[in-house]
Amino acid sequence: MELKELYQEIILDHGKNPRNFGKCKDFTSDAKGHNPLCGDKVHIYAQLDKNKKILDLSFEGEGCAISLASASILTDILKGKDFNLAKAITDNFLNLIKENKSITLNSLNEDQKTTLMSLSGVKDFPMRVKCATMAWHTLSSVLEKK
Amino acid sequence: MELKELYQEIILDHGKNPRNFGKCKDFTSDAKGHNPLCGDKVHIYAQLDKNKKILDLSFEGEGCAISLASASILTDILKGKDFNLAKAITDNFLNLIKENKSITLNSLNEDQKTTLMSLSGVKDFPMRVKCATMAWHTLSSVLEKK
Amino acid sequence: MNIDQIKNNFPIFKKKINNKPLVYLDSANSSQKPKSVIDRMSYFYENEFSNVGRSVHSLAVTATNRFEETRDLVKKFINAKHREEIIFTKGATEGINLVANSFGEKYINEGDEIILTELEHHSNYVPWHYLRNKKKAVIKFAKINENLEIQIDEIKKLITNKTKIIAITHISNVTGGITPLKEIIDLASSKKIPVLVDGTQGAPHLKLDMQKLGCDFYVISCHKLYGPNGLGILYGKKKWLDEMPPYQGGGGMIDEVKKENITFAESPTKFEAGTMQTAEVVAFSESIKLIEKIGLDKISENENDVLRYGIDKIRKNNSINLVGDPKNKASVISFTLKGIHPHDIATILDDDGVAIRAGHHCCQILHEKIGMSATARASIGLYNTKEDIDILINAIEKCKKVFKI
Amino acid sequence: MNIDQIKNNFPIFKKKINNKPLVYLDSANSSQKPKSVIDRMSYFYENEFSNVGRSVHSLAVTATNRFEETRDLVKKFINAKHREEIIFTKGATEGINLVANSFGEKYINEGDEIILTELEHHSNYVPWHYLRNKKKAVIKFAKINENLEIQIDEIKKLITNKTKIIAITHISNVTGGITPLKEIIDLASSKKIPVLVDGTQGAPHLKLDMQKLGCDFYVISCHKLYGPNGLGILYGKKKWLDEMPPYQGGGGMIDEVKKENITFAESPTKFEAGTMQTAEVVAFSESIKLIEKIGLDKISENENDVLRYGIDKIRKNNSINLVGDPKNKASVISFTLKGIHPHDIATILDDDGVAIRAGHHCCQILHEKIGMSATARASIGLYNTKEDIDILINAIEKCKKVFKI
Ligand SMILES: Cc1ncc(COP(=O)(O)O)c(C=O)c1O
Ligand SMILES: Cc1ncc(COP(=O)(O)O)c(C=O)c1O
Repeated sequence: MELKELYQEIILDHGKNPRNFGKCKDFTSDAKGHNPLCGDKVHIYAQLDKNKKILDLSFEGEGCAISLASASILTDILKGKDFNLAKAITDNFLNLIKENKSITLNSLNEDQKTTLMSLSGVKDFPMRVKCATMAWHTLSSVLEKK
Repeated sequence: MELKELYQEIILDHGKNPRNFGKCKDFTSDAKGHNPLCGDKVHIYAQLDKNKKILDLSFEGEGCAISLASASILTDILKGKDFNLAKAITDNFLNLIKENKSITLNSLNEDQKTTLMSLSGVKDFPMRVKCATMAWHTLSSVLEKK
Repeated sequence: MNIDQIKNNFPIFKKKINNKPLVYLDSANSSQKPKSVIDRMSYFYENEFSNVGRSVHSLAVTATNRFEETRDLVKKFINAKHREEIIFTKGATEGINLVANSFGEKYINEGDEIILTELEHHSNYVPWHYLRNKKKAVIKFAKINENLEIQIDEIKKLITNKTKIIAITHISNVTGGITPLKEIIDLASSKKIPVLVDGTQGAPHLKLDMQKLGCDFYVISCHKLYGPNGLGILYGKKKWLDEMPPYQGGGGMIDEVKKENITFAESPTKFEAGTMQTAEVVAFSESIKLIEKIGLDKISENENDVLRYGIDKIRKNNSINLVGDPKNKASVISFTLKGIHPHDIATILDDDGVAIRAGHHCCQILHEKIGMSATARASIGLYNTKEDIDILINAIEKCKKVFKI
Repeated sequence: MNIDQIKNNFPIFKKKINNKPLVYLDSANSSQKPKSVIDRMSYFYENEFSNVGRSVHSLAVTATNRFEETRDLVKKFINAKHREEIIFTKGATEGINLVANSFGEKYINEGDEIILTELEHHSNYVPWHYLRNKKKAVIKFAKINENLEIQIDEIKKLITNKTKIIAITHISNVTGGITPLKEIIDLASSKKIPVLVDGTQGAPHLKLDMQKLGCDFYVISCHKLYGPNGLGILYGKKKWLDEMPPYQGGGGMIDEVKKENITFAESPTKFEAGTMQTAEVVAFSESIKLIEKIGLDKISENENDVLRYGIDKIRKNNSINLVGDPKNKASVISFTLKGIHPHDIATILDDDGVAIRAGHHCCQILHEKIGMSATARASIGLYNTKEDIDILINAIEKCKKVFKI
């Protein structure tokens, strides 16, 4: 369990300066996530078009560095993707964190992969796994609501 | 803990052939006792006169040898006594069983003392103390009701 | 299977009772605990203890994992479909209170009917009695036959379109009779009536499979399953638990708390208010492991051998009367002796180191029916042998001597 | 008093966390257990175990005696007037649920008012919320001041002739603030309003005297008092317990059970349904013995030393913000760091073996009021030293390094 694996530069950066924070304009679907045990909250907004594409994506929320960074990275990576791909990336990410499987998708560029992988340090901190996954579970609700 | 101290000849006799069993004629006061954990029951009937004397005394009930013998001995000994004496004997008996004090009353004859003392074997069987004392507690209620 | 080896796992059997080896025939009351369970609890407190689910430090992580792993073990042990169907309670009693309260609150209204049987333990009656009073509901008792068996026809007779739940024991703690559960549950399902099974006496002796059995609720007391005191399990079908309101309120079971209103977490968290008995839960995993190591089939095979041996001996003994004669039975022998009250029997047996229970066994309805205020009960656990039965019978003979009968 | 000696009684301190000695500052969540408690539980299961109050054999007698002796010990420990005023529960949460349910059932009706404070733990709010819904009662929250202190004037303001109970914490689990209980209870008594005290955080730090304090109900969690999990104590004045209906229904708490009706035993039996957590009760006697051996005055003297030392150090450290500043306080230091979320603090502290809690501590009303969704909390138990505080402060400094602040 290495602390610096958990709090990598990328995480700290996304935690302090979350991307896509706030309500995106003309959002068509949204959902909330909440971890009652610690109080972390996330609210994801998405503008979805009829061709099953995520036109815009943003979030509001409060919580630890991990949960903010996770939501920030999610919006950054999935904005502009279409549903099925977003779903596949989400599954891939959850498998990475929960089942320790490796990321297989080559739809992500190296930069995005590195960013996503920076969240994987959480694997060794079981009590923090929920912090990293909450936004992703919430995104699934957003897409299902559509 | 000697079994034969508990099941003395006198106890077995009173258990098998309880004296004063049934409702006594013209009873003026009665009370019930119940041990919900084991199901033992006793119902004591007394004919009391205005001069604070127990003219007649009887009981009904079901339970183990100890509880039947105890009720039987109680009615046998206290019938005809006046209230205060009955109360004193009851206290004496409860002190004997619960606090291991010795019987001091010389209002009882030797025979009665022996009979009463035969119940004292219960001291070494804590779970059976209630069997021996229930009738006596119930008698207190009968006398208080007057 | 070598019983002596199994018995060696239970430290209490090293103890002498009135200078005699302990013959423990009171497992239906509470079973003795194997060393692995006792040691697991100590180990937990000495090495892993922390409150569960609340903190993020290492001890809390370990404790939470151990706790939740046990939930998974229990799920497998009773073959539930979802881990969220497993709720830890204080005991079977709390489990039934939870259902009567929460299910009752939501689904039972004035005039609705609850079916119990005359064999039920007070734990499976008093909570429904509260509900009867609160909701003006009706309780109907299915009659048992002369062998003191539950009969499906008697239940069938009582079912109306107002029947909202059937609450029934798996094994009687007085007769040992095994309820024909599958048939009753199938009947009830066909009429869409949920069934709660009081499995307190069932779980220690019968292999459980919730998905096959198909009951809606099943309650267990871990202390009768060679586990710690103060712990029970409530199994409930997810579809009910999702809809039922919470029971006790407190920390850990909420979603969001405001001054005006409160929303709640999902099952099982919703039903586990306040700090749980973590050490007990963790240690219970060792009970399951022991049972699975020996095998429930082997356990019940041996118990049935001892039971049949005991029943045969008693039948041959004219002075002992068996209470109840169910065809299909497990573990329990209740009996009386003419002229000797069960309490006196228990005291005299104790003098020989034999521990049995005397009384109404929390089944007053049954005892009223059979016209006895008390019976004596010997009950068999995985550590009992035919020798125990021999000692029991000898001690019973001694009762007659003491009473000069 | 030599803390090292005391610490030696707690086996867990032999353990290393992430290769560092354990610095346990999470006792307000749950305290660690001394060896005497752990061993008492094992000894009980290995030598004395049987179900309590139900059988008449020797083991049952021993177990019942040990169980009831502990009730006497608790009575003395909190100076209750009668042993019947001591009820064993699953925890403080169950204690409050019991009172809200049973007292509420009988004495609280539509429009009646319940006074709580903004400092209450969810355990002392959710059960009253149920009652609010069930009975259409009203809950009023007494406002706390800027130091996050409960003030008697705010309570006074809320009292009307519809006030049926005041339920209030003894010590806040977030600020450590000690409630001016005596004044509040005297005020309430003068208006004949009963008071329930949530003593979960009070009992481990303050000497209790129920007769002097004069409250009507007082709840305790034994697991925060160096005792086993899954056990709590409800103290209630006899006059209430005699009148209140039972709570859970089951074995052991009845008087007579018939098909049409049920009558109940007296307190405490009436409130102890089903098989109790005997081993935990018996082992808890060792917690009391340890506390009395050291002396609660000495315990709190040392805890206060450590607390003051910690608060001073934190005040001198510009980057740490204290949460709440009650004049009269015990054991608890809640704090935040600018730019670092409490969860991250807890994780980083854990890397140095320091166990604290982060979150809303089951006090969402309070956290909403102060506009924070979470705080970090260090809480002090009888085994903590000033050295622990030094390690804590160093670890907090490390947080800033990890976050490059
Ligand atoms: C058939 C049955 N149901 C319920 C119970 C209650 O179990 P517990 O006391 O463990 O809650 C018992 C045990 O006494 C029992 O035998
Ligand atoms: C102030 C306060 N009240 C009530 C509780 C609930 O105690 P338990 O979870 O042991 O039932 C706690 C502990 O979390 C507490 O700190």
